[in-house]
Amino acid sequence: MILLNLCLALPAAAFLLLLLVPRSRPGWSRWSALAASLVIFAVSLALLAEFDGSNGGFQLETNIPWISAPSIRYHVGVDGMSLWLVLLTTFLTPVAVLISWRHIAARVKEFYAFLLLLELGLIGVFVALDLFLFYVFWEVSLVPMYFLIGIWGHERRIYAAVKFFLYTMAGSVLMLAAMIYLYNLAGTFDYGLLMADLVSGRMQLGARQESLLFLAFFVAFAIKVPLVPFHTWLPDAHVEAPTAGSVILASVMLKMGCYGLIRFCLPLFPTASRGNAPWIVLLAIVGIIYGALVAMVQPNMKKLVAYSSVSHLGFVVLGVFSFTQLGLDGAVYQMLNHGISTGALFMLVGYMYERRHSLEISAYGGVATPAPMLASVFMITSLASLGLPSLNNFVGEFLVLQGAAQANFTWAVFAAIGVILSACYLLWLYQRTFLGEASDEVKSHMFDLVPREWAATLPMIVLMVWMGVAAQTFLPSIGAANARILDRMQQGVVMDVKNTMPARGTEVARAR
Amino acid sequence: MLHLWLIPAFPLAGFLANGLVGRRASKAAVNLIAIGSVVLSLLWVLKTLAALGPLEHTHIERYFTWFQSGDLRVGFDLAVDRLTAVMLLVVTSVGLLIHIYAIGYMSHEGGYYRFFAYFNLFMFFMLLLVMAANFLLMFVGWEGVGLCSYLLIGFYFLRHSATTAGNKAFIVNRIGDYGFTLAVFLIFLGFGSLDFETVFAAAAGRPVETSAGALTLIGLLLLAGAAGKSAQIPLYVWLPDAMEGPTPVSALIHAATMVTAGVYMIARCAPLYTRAPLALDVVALVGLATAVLAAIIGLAQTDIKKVFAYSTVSQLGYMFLGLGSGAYSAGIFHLVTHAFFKALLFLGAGSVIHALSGEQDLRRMGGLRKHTPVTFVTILCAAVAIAGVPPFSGFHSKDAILLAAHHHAPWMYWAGVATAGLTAFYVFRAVFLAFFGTYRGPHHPHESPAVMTLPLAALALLSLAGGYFNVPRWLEPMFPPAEGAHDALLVYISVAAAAAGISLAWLMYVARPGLADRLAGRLGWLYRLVYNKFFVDEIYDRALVRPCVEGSSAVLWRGVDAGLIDGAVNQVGMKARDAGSVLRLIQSGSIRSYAAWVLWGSVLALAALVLSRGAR
Amino acid sequence: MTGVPLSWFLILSAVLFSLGVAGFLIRRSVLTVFMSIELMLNAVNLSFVAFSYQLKQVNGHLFTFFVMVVAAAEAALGLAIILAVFRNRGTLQVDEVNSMKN
Amino acid sequence: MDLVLFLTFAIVAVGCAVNLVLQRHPISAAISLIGVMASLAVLYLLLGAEFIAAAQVIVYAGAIMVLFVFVIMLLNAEAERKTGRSLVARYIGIPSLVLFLSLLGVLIHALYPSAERASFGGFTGGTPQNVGRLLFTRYLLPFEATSALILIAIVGAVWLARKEAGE
Repeated sequence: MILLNLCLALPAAAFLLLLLVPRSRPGWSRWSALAASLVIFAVSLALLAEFDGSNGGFQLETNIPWISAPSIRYHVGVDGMSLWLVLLTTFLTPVAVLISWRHIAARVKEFYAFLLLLELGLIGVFVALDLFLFYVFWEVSLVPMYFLIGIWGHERRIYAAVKFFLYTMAGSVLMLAAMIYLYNLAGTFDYGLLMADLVSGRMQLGARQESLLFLAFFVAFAIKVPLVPFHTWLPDAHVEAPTAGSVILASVMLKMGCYGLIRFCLPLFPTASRGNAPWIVLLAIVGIIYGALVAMVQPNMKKLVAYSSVSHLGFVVLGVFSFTQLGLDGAVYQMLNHGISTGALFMLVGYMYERRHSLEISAYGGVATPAPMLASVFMITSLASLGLPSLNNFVGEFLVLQGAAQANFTWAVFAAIGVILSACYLLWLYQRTFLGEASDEVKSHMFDLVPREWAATLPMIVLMVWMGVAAQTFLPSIGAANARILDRMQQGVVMDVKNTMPARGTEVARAR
Repeated sequence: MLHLWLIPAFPLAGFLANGLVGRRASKAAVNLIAIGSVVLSLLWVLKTLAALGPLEHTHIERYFTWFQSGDLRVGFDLAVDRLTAVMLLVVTSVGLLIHIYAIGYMSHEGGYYRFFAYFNLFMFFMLLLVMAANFLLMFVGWEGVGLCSYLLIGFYFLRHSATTAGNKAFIVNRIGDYGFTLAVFLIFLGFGSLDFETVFAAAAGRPVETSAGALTLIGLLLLAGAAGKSAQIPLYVWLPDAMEGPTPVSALIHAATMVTAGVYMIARCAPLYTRAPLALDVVALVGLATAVLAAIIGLAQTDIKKVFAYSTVSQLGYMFLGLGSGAYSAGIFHLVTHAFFKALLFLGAGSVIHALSGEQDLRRMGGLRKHTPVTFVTILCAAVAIAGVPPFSGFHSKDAILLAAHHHAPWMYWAGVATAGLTAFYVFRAVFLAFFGTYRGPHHPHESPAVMTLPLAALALLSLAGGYFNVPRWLEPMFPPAEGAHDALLVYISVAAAAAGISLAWLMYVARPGLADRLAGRLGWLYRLVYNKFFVDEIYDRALVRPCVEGSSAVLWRGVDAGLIDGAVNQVGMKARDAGSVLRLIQSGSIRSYAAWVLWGSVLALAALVLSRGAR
Repeated sequence: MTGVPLSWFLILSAVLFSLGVAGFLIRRSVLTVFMSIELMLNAVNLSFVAFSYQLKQVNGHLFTFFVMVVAAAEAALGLAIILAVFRNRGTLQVDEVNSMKN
Repeated sequence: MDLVLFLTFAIVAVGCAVNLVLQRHPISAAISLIGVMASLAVLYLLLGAEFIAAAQVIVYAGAIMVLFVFVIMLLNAEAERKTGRSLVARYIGIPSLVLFLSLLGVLIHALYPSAERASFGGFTGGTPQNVGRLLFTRYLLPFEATSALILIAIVGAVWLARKEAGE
């Protein structure tokens, strides 16, 4: 219990501490950021020891009042899904610190401070069990990312940062409105109480009401995921962001949307989720294929990887809206997988940028000759990303597709095309950047991985293999959490049947 | 526990050792690790099989759960039955020979350790493929060997054609795997499990499907996977290009083992196919069509490896024909003998290429009989084996397939016989062009070292005598024995076809050397059509690849993404900015006017207060 | 009929406040504008004290006290800013300090 | 007596305030402001706010205004020039101001139609004891917070006003 609060308190403390480090000593900022993020990671690992994986409910909860009127509580806790997302965040933050070591030369202290603030926001999003608290963390995570892109980005960073910010805000405003609406109905922002009210039937939503609320939440999350056609902020943000920003953005921030879908959309609005599933699945499948096709023709490496994210996250949404145990498990696992493998891809592209100062594929070619280790690592990462069995993505993709096939075999038929296309764009990228004869520019600029880069890369590679082979480390607790959500979906259906009986009051306001 | 896991684990360890430290190790150390791991693997296979004896029942060992979700549990489970035993022996023994051969062949190449690391990795995945006890673990091996194929085809990564061929192989295989995965989904939907044991036991309880049903669909989708891996129509196009890899790769992966994975897989799924005769018919048809088409293309190729590549495609078609005719054991039998003689053909070709410092064009060879006698003799052994000359290995297995085909549908037998004739012709064409006549190239041919010729000799022995491993009888408990009497006449006809093919080749390339060119000139467009492989690659390129790439670029990316969606978003942004520039006039930057606005706002608030009081 | 109607204090407070606002609007010197703000604060303080009298509670005095403290801090900072601005821009005219514009 | 006192000092305060608004030169404005503050101190006394009246004189009229005058002298501020005009300030601000005042008047009259009358000695709670007791009990936290605020303000002011290294 204390540990989870520490996971929130430590990044905040580290953020404040970093502000005190003198600006003239960038080295101090780097080392203290690294030390802090490693400590946070260690603390979050300790969560594992206290966590009971067989229990699908929330654990390690803290629930104390924050603001009395309106009733907002500091209510945090983790279940089998959010636990891993917290760990993903804490794992990637030291990695992000390491890969920015040389890349970020200006305003070093501020950069790392923002990075730790970002970590705070992200962890907060995954552990918040009060809708308002969730919203606060959601916005907290937005601001540092805005600055990371806007200050340390490339040429068109302002455009990208503003686009990112506005897109996300557009969605989250709707979400806030829906939250407040829910508060007016239920008199609480607390997730657990809301669920209890919905399950017990104390609070009932009319079909239209539920549908609108669902959409408000859904749009916020769909933009964050991002689901086609809300995705165009992503390539710009990625291309302009500094490497660490891209890594965190792809690996963790996009998961906020997926997480929201599973945590809020499904259990709070089961009927509307089912009702809207057909077109959402359609969008997801379109996203899978569309993202892959567009990725295939990108001349810019980061854009390519960004569009591949669109494709990969289509799988996640597909899995979520298949409403099957396999699909949901696969979706959550795919969230983690994508965090590792796409994060690693962005990291490696970042390494290449640091050497050659270009993101254009045409500036490379033959990199394997001067940098064989970089080439090998890139190969493994690409293979993980394209879903080679025995590496991580395969398990997630397989479960998602199998779940989709259980729901509707046609979905799997179309979605699986993405697996073919992912091989096309990644191998083609690899061929054009790493293989062939190296030009003189490439030879003179490119050099192999240095120890610091190894330190950031090796854990990712180990995880890719581990998650691909020993998926059972992760899946049981994820499955337990998802089983609860599916139970809730079933109850939703049962209640649906009840609702067809003589109508009762649709709104039960309750003062608290 | 017999520790089956050790069999694939040895090569994996070899891969890790060579891959991690091989760069700094000496060649001898690399050799020791690479060859040693395969030797250990072979020894463990022998020990295991000796321990298991007659293998009346499948021996399964379950190690750990790979992943589990809902009611789907996929375990890391290995199994050995009679079919697997055959495959294990072939893979490890032929694999070992080719490993040894590669020491000599690759001795002058850069990236020596890398080559052997990939080779060991391949052995690992291939062994995993044949020992897997469920569909998904098999798929691990399945994709893994594809990966190694990709890596080894693109081994000379400085050559654009090699890397492109690698990509093509991987992507075409992926298209096949698409079918495989869909089949796996259907199997889980239908049977609730992915374990071979459970699925096949459940399938055995089902009626034979007379019209297209779930099993037929599964069968067809699995066939798609097999067609990708085993280079069948329409997915065969990657295999000829795969010859860009070093020759030992072509021998091991693209002739003896990996490409036969499709055959193995269909034989493994025999319980499903037996109940889906429609799917089985399609298997036979695809196999036959591939056999004929590839044999025809093989007639006109001038690159020695390409000839053998098309020959491989054609022979794989034969195996599919055997499977499709219901004679699974005949298909596997041919798989075994083919592994021997085709590996030998490729290794022999490699020896020739090695002798000529990289020359692969048949038109610049000739008369090598005198310069490379060992190679010549061994290749000749392989040629008579593949041509189906009795009593050598190819004769036995091909015979079994043709008999089954005749029982299945007589016209298939006749097409098969014609293909046998073509096979004999193009193989001997290659042999005659390379080894007879006078030398037409600029190099100084020399015989290969013993490390290369010894494996050749061993394989030659196997090619000649391999037909006496009675694989069909060994497999009888698993597969119902092929029906139909052993009709001597049918055998004579196929032997005659082979003899005709050989004689024709002798006539055209040795007795009357000008005849072939004149014939080609006479048949102009037909020759060009065949020479250019029926333009299949070009058609795929125009019809599939380019529309996909260019459509994505022009329509999806620039049109929909940048134009439509981003355009709309930016329009919204522009409109907001326009609105903002009107409102901006208020933001004059003058504090005093701000103060005035604040005042105005408080006046409004006060007025509201006053009015609301008035209203009350 | 001794004593002053409390509302008179409030009226006085309102008048002083309005005069402060007027100064803010009319005057162009940063210093005078600043002083107008102080005037407004004082006006508000007066109403605090008046309310305190009405309620017979000392709380209003405390608010006044806090306002004074804040005003003191504000004055210190504000004047420092004015100093800095003057050093950088060489002017005390409000209208000329408008680099936020555009 | 109270009424006379109130009227006298109210008139002084308003007069000084009007002067503040009308004077061009900052120094005259500052002196007028001191006048306003001093007369307000008397009114505070009238309302029984002894401590506040004292603080008004010491803190406001004493410390803050001295600071103002000091800065005026330091910068050698001159009478303001007629630079720039704010149309908004003139055409929205001034009418608003009139409206504002009248609305306030209306409100005050509506809320206090017959308010009680304040006379000297009517409320004697504003002694330093009372204020101090409350300050260190109920309002301890805000009090401490203000001390931090002042500290920050001092540091900030020093930092802002220091000479740049390059100058």
